[in-house]
Amino acid sequence: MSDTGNKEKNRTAPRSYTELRKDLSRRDRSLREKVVSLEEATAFVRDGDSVGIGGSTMSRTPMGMIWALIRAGKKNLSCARSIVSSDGDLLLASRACNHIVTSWFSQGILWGVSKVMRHHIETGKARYEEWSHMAMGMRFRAGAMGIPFMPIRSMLGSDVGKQRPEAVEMNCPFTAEKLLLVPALNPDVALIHVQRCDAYGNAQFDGLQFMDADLAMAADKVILTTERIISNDQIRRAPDQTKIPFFTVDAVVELPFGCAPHECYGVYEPMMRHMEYYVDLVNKDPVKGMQEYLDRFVYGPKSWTEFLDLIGVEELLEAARAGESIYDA
Amino acid sequence: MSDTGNKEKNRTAPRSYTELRKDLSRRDRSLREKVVSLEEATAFVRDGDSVGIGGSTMSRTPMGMIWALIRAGKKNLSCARSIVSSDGDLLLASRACNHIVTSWFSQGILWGVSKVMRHHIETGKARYEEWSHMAMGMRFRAGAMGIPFMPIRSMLGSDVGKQRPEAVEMNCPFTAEKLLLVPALNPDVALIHVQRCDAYGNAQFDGLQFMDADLAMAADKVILTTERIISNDQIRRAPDQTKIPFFTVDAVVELPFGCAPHECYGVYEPMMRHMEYYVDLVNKDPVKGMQEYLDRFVYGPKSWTEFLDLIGVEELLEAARAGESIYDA
Amino acid sequence: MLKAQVHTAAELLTILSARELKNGQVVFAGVGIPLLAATLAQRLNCPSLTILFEGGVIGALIEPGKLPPSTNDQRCTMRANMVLGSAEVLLLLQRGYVDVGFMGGAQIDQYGNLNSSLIGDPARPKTRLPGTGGGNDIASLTQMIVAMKHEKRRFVEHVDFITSPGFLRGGTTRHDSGLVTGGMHRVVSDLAVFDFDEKDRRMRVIALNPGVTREQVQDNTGFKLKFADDLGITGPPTDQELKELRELDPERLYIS
Amino acid sequence: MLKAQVHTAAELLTILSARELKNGQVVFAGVGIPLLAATLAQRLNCPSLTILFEGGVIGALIEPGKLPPSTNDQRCTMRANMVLGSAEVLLLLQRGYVDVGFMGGAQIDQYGNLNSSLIGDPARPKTRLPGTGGGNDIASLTQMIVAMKHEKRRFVEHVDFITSPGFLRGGTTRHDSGLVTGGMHRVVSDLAVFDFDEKDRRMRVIALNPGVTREQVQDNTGFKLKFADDLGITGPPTDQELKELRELDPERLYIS
Repeated sequence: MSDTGNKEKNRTAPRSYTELRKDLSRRDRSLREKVVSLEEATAFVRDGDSVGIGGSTMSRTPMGMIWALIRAGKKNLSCARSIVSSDGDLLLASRACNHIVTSWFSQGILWGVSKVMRHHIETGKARYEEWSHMAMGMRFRAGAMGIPFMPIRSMLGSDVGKQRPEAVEMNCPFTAEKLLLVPALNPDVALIHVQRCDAYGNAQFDGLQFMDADLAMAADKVILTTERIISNDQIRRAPDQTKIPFFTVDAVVELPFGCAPHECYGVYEPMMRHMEYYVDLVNKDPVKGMQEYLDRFVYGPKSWTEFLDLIGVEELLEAARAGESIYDA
Repeated sequence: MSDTGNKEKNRTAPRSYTELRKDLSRRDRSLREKVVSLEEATAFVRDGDSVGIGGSTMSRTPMGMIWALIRAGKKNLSCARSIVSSDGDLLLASRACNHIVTSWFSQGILWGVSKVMRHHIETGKARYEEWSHMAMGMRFRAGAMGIPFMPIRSMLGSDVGKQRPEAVEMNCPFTAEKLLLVPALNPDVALIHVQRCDAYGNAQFDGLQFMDADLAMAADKVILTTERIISNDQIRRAPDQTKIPFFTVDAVVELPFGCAPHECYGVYEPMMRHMEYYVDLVNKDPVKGMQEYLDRFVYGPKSWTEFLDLIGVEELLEAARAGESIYDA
Repeated sequence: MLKAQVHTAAELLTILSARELKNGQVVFAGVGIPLLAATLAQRLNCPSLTILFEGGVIGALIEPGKLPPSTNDQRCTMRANMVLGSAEVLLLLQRGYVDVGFMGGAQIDQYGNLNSSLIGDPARPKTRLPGTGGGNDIASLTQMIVAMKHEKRRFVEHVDFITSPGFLRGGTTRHDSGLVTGGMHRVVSDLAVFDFDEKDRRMRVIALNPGVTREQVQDNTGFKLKFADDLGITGPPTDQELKELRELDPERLYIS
Repeated sequence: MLKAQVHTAAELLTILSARELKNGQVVFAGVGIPLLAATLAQRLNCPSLTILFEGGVIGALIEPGKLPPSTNDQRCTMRANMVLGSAEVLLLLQRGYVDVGFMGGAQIDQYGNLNSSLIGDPARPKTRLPGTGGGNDIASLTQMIVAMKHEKRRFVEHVDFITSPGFLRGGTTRHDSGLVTGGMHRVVSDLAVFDFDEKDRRMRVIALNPGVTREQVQDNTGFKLKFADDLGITGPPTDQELKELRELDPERLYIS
């Protein structure tokens, strides 16, 4: 156990600046096309990688990419996300991931505690590393900024803080106050879904931003999935709308409804009937119910489009109608 | 001298968190209309205040507000801005300001060194506190985030760093690397010019962002000048374009051409003929030339509009035509 | 008037917590009853109440019947004044722009500490709960109002795990740990309204809900309660409060 | 070919510095000759060169004849891939996304330190210059190319004030001070091209510009220069280089 503990603690320690710079200097940052298929994109993730996941809860979750990684048989990933929803269930149950770094993990507030999450954590099959929501953000931000930590003023005093020896208390040299230094999080790879980007990876996303811009900047590699690929000309017409610059990005996958059954701001709301069916199935029996879902909806379909077929056009259209309503105001 | 030194050093020390929170808790953060005249807005600045100035160089400079503060006879201000252009000349020459905190101070790269700046600094009439450009940004950012410092990796080794005992070197508790901690900058008041905001102070600005969002969050008070006031409904139709939330703002002034003779992104480019006239006049004789400019263009006009009259409609229109061309691409 | 008294415990909780908010405040609201109560207050007598959501929303105006499933969904942004990053909105707490943090809770102790993380050994919990979310940040950085169902197993002497800090072990322990600001301001349950003693920082009943006795509250609480000298009685929900509330949640997602 | 040789010192400087850039690189360019040289390289043989400006611009495509008066003006953003905050674009240097920092300089010393701050006592300077801007950040955090007019008063043994760090006092002093990355890569002047010795970190001539002798370079330099064993001679500006350059700056703002 202590062995694993050390290994896992090392996962959390920030890299030295020399290493961080060396790792980045090796990356090809030239302006070049990066469009690949969903299946090809899975090659950018290796077993055991730390993976940063964009969006939050049921919003802009890169579900299609997660789905593809599970199908590709990835193992022992350490997955970090601000707030984890059913994406986390799938990652744990498929054994793609054995370590979740987040502030909150359940399918959604409407459904109580995820039985799938409970099963995996309580039986020790996987580890849940808990940070406060702001601490998650500050860890990505420190990673994005190329600094080894960020000082924060929460997590002090609480047991959330006590469980995280990876963070260090300090007395401020200016004010003599107590601060908590949370270590930078520079994931091996980030998965981010956006409304639109160009073939180079210049990404623009609308509405809720979550931590995605910092995550992209912090990661060693970025895989973008996107509702649609637009021309570089379109990007250059409104450069102040670009949130992720191309040189952080390694792969671009065009994937309509790429967050299904979660939502993509302004494009579709969550597919709530599918979500309710899912939660009901897996929480009734977090092992068999989950396996049934994986077999039928993850391993079963030949393609992402076939998975969408299983959700059904009616629910997709309904979700899209609701999603677009954000612009009715 | 050491007395002043201490006083000025104290200006730079970050406030304790208890003080910072107390100062903020006193502010009225309710949703309320804040529209005042340019003259009324000057009441929000007291002699001796530290003043954060938005924009950079000749871009989105809150020139109208600076002009009004000089006319109101403000004294001993400590002015902090990422990069200072002719706004700094005016502030020093009028004796409104005796302390400039910035990374670069001259009228513009085209015109060499500002003789006005040289005159005031070299004769000891005012002090130039130099930080690197990134350090300026990180000081505002720490202030915006409610933390006492930000770690950075520049300014080490150089004389810029050696001249700033207000910053503290530290060995990183995670990586044992050397870092520089730059102190938070929470100005008493920020002056920011935007393309549009509502009567509550919800501000949206296009194009170059500079450090304005952080500056607004860091300051104890914010005075917004704006090309035009739009309805709150318009703000609420595109809330993801809002960059400054209303509760940071204390006064809103509608002031078309409020950056003249500098530029406002997408609205007008700098009025270069006026700038060239200005630079020529003041650098020829940084005392008398400057006084002539102040008398004629700052103290002389009855109103901001009368100042614009002195620039002349032809140059205003030309600048506006050029400014809008950013959207021709 | 008689009609008004026919209400659920959740409705009472929502209405009483709404009353704790003041016009002009900036409130950071969790999903469920806090979101509902803040929106209710906004529609009743706090038109300039500003509601923040963890997903990255300032000045939300929730539409009746369109309650969002979480504070991270697009429905939270409808007609907001600003949509921003989730780290950014949490940083507003740290900077000090927020007057009140407003959360629900599953388990609270005599010092106002909340547990939403786990029961048992943290390394291998007996029951793993969802976790802090922004709860720890909100509770660490601002004055808190907590709305809770009153049950003995929820009001415990010591929580298994302090997810969101109240006054920790009472007295000055919160301040000593580096949390120099904020703290538990009010707890609202379906039985009573509570504050915390200024010295020892233990929970104290300041008002009983209509028809509730001291004994009832104590019997349903897992630790010895203090009662304020000037113990009050909360006014029952008014017709208008109930009408507005039911319009907000016509599907009774949170109020049944 | 003869025509090509009629050029100004500034034109030579721009063309030679442009040649130091490689296709696919990310270059952080200052205003004036760096901006011009980076744009020239982009139009000649580095179509996928990405230019960053301090004002907050990624992937600028400067239009011929529309040179911006600073890197903080809207003209810098025309047809860019991204416009972002100025702190953000500087942080790209710190994170490591930038291959080359490209600046002009007023005064440089044998270790590649640049002064743009002041001459005399820092507390009461004899001559106060504009200051670092992003210069200190760029020089601290990435590999540098500096383009300078070659004069004895500009190439000095020790600068009065180190604004933008080169190798500080030589040897490992840069690394020891905490600057573990970056450093001076090339200096391009109108007389020669320089690198820095790998051991003692002193400036070294690696190529003489066409028609320039060793003695000329040494005579115009305020410290003893090293010369590379395999000292080269830079190729003269080509017709195409001059043609493209003159199209970019038809008003000859920077090249006269």
